[in-house]
Amino acid sequence: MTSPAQSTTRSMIDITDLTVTKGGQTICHVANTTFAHGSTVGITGPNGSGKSTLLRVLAGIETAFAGECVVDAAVKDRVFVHQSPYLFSGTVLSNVEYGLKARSTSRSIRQEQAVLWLERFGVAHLARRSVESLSGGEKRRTALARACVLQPKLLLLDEPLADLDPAGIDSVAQSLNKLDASTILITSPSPLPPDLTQATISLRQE
Amino acid sequence: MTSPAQSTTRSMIDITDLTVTKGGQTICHVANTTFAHGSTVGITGPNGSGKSTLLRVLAGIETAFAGECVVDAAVKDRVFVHQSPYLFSGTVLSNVEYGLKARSTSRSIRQEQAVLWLERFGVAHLARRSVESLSGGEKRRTALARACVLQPKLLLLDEPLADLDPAGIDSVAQSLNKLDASTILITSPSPLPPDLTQATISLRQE
Amino acid sequence: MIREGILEALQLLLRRDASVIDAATRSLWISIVAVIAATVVGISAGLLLARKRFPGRSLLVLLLRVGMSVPTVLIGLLCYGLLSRRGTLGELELLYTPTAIILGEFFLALPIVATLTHGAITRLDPRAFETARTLGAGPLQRTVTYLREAKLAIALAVLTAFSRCFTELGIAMMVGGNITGRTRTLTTATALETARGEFASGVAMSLILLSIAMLVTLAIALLSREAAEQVS
Amino acid sequence: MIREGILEALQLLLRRDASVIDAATRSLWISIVAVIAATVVGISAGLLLARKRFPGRSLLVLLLRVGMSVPTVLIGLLCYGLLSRRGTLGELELLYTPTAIILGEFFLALPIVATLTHGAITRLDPRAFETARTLGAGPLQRTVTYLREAKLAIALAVLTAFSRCFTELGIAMMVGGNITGRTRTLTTATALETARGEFASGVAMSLILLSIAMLVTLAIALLSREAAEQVS
Amino acid sequence: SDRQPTDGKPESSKTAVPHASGSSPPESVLKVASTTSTRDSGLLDVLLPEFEKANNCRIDLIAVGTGAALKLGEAGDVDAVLVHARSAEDKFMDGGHGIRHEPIMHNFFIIAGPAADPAQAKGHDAVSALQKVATGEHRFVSRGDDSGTHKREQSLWLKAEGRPEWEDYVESGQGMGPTLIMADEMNAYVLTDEGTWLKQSDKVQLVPMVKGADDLKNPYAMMVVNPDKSSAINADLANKFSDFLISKRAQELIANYEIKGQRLFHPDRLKQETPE
Ligand SMILES: Nc1ncnc2c1ncn2[C@@H]1O[C@H](COP(=O)(O)OP(=O)(O)OP(=O)(O)O)[C@@H](O)[C@H]1O
Ligand SMILES: Nc1ncnc2c1ncn2[C@@H]1O[C@H](COP(=O)(O)OP(=O)(O)OP(=O)(O)O)[C@@H](O)[C@H]1O
Ligand SMILES: [Mg+2]
Ligand SMILES: [Mg+2]
Repeated sequence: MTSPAQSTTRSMIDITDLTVTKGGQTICHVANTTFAHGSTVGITGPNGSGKSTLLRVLAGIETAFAGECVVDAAVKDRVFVHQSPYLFSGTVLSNVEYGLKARSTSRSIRQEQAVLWLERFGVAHLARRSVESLSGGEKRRTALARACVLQPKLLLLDEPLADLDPAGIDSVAQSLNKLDASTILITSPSPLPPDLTQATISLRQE
Repeated sequence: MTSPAQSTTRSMIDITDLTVTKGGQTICHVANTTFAHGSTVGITGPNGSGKSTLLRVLAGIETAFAGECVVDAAVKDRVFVHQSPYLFSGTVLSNVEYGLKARSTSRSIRQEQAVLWLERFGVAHLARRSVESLSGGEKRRTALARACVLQPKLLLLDEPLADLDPAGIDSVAQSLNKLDASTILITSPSPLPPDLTQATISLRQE
Repeated sequence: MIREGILEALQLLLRRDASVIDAATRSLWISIVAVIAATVVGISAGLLLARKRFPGRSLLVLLLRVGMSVPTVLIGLLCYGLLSRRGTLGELELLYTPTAIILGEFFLALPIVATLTHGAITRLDPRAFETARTLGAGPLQRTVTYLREAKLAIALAVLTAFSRCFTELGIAMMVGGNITGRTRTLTTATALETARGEFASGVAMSLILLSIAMLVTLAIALLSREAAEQVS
Repeated sequence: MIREGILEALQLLLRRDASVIDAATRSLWISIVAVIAATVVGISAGLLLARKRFPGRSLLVLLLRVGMSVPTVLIGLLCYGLLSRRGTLGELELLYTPTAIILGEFFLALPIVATLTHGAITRLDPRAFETARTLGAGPLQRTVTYLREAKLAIALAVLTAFSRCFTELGIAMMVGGNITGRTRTLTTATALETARGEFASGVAMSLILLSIAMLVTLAIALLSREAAEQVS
Repeated sequence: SDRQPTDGKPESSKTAVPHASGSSPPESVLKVASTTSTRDSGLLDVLLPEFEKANNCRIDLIAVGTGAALKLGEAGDVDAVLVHARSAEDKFMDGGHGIRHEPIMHNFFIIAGPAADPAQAKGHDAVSALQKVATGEHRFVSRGDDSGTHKREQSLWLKAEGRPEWEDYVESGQGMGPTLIMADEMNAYVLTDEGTWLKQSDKVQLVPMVKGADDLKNPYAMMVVNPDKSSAINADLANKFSDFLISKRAQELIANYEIKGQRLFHPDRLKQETPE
């Protein structure tokens, strides 16, 4: 990841001919694309078109790729939410506090923030529950709250709407609106609700 | 599960005031409901309304419930697909053959059938791939093929469309059409495509 | 001492010292037989305790865990009590035979395999059990599935048990008797050399034991990998 | 013999036999210190080998696995060579002290903890690592997270190592010396009683050892459960 | 400790008559329990093959602690016992566990100690040497395992009017080999049997202090286990083995057995030739 050409009006993400190859096959290809700071962009494409792979590259998790990919945020300022989120064993609250702990937020603020975001996603009543007993949608909401509470510069959400009910989708839209400073990428195999994103790019099966 | 009242024109599923309680809370409640043989029924309801729980009761996995629930199929004739499917380590093909092996299907028929259903779900080209490297949608398709290939009397699909692209949703619709003899229940947190189901029941958050 | 030990080990191996090869072979097959038996019983027990609910289950789990702390001297003593001519099984005349050592090592390995297998199966994703059941797998197919899903942990359990048996001394001494050419193993030979003050020879014996252990470790790693590919 | 052993064990415990309590206490604290040290080093090694990629990593994993097969007599011999008056560390005058036993048992426990921890961490869901990283957890928080996610397996690793140390004989004999009142442990006491032909007393000593092991097993089970709740 | 009269039917052996047809006749087996120091002397490696060959049999030698060896005999798990602990042997015979008790040979215990001899024990007899060690509270390593050697140490202390308690009196609870090593590491005095001493003397820095005195005599004996204990006891062969051990041939082998150029045992049944 080299430094971008024009540093004054640079974009959050600058992709030049990004290609990821696994097992001899190109599994993700993105031609020249930029994502502006603060934008919320949808990434659609059929199953297996490389959406998750793209997000993993942008998150800094997947590092084996060809082409260029410049991200204007340190890896620690990017947060990625898995397509099928992984919750640490413990309570819902402890999960949402996890990243805040890493950022040495004080205990009281941590809890306050965590509960606030759990409320926004409609699962504050589950704060003390052990994650094992959550329903699919409740797990998703917890994972989203755990990411959003960090208000990262770059938020990478892999199919966040997959198992949410309409109210949940609404809560995502409203929550993301609160993250003015963040650039947000949202994948989906089917078209996203138009009010959620400002733009959408499409991946094609290679 | 007692034997049904009218054995001649009995329905596949007869539910009388089914209630599941966990941690002191009712997590799933269904008043008197019947599902006819051969019908495909949608079950919708918000996150946490008990959709998965209902399917688990019907599958015979969850056995702690109050009320009555009569299913006109042995437990071994009911197949349940998790909301987040679990694939056994190995190849896609070995997963789809799994249930056929359990039914002592001959090797050649097993493979033929498995490939056929993988084709129907559009993932026949992945047959030899190890499941770890699949994308979310590819995993889902594999799990659905693994269940459908058994052509069970009762097929319980927990949010099967969650991470499928439009083509994938189409393949589900067409595949389920091939299962004439099966009664199929499909959950979803949001309304299902109308051509997929003949009827829909709604659960409410308790 | 170490350098001398290595040299002596090499010498013994190069000139194919008959008594060393005899002890090494015996050590190996005794442990393998004991561990195979313990693996069969221990994996079954571990699976059962992880999957079936019955009264007294957690007590059994606890007992098996404590069972890992049964010293070999005690197993040796108890087996002696059993196999002695005054004991219950005295008539079988098994005392001071390799069979007696196998019996003792079986009891040594059993709680290790059972406890670690139980742990491995318990840690599996509960959906694995539900999926196997809903797809109609019978007891055998289910068992194979669970073992495959936990194969690394179970291979480690078997390896741990093997290491324990292959290096144990108390049982081999007590019920084997360390009889030259009959029940002498690499560890009793090591102990013998050590007691005689022949430290370099003791080190040599142990090094030979270690090189065999290395081969077995590799074999278990390969076997568990292959088993994974075959059953699928 | 068993019945007599149980009776004698009870008698020894009831009249709080000084030499038995002395040996039991020593056995316990020696193993605990050794296992704690091995746990710290072994868990770190296991984590490192599971998470970091560097040349020679798989060789190290293999060596640690083989390390589980180092017989206690060999560890005893090597430690003796090190601590003997003529050895490298002879000046420390550690031979025939509890410290010497701790040193030996540390090497006995280390490969067990490291191998089983490595296995446990390797088996974790890869998303666990990715999630911890993407949420910005530093090395310490990540470590705590991974250990918590693998806590049952790691508790079993520690228990296995403890059982091994608590019941081992070769090291305690060789570098401890089984000196009355100074380095005698429950296992060396068992061995002594056995050599004297006092089989029932041997059984009694082992039974006392076992009852302590039972308490430790329970303690580890509780601790690992509590640790899980605290760190969260 | 008297000899029972059962020892006199050496000809009735089933082992002497191998099965006619079988290619490998079933070997008859003699199980002998001995003390570890006896085994470690290496003498049995010379004696046993000789007997095995002559009688077409096999001897399983089980070397354990003195107490354990006697217990194995009491339990009937072995056919013969070879130990050096006179009082324990008497008890064994009095208890009816043995039918025959044959003194075979003897050698001597040695009191060894650091070359500097801080207790100035050298040149004294065993009892006063021990007294000097005790009064000076010098380091002494005792086996403390009720073995023949330990029992002898205790009887010496009795003659020395009891053993005072002192800090540096260490009980190893181990066999002779490890105990000798421990004494060497600790620069301590120790009572050892001659066999172990000769085997290991070049590895230790200790030197002999008291040697060859009468109260350090170390007699070895063979006992045949009472066959009433179990039908599986091979008393015939055990008797034959006893006969062999006191035979001229075996006694000569014993007399000529050397470690590092030194004779180790004095046969008891070769009167005219026994030196001393
Ligand atoms: N190691 C691998 N070898 C071969 N193909 C791989 C490997 N890893 C991933 N793939 C393939 O890469 C493709 C892209 O995967 P990715 O997870 O990015 O898809 P996706 O767009 O997120 O799909 P979905 O909508 O199903 O989540 C998939 O077809 C997957 O099978
Ligand atoms: N052990 C438990 N204790 C308390 N509540 C529980 C327990 N197990 C499950 N629940 C709750 O039961 C409710 C129903 O769960 P279920 O998984 O059936 O919901 P669902 O309708 O499938 O939701 P989703 O659309 O999110 O998948 C959830 O709110 C869940 O948190
Ligand atoms: Mg994806
Ligand atoms: Mg659900």
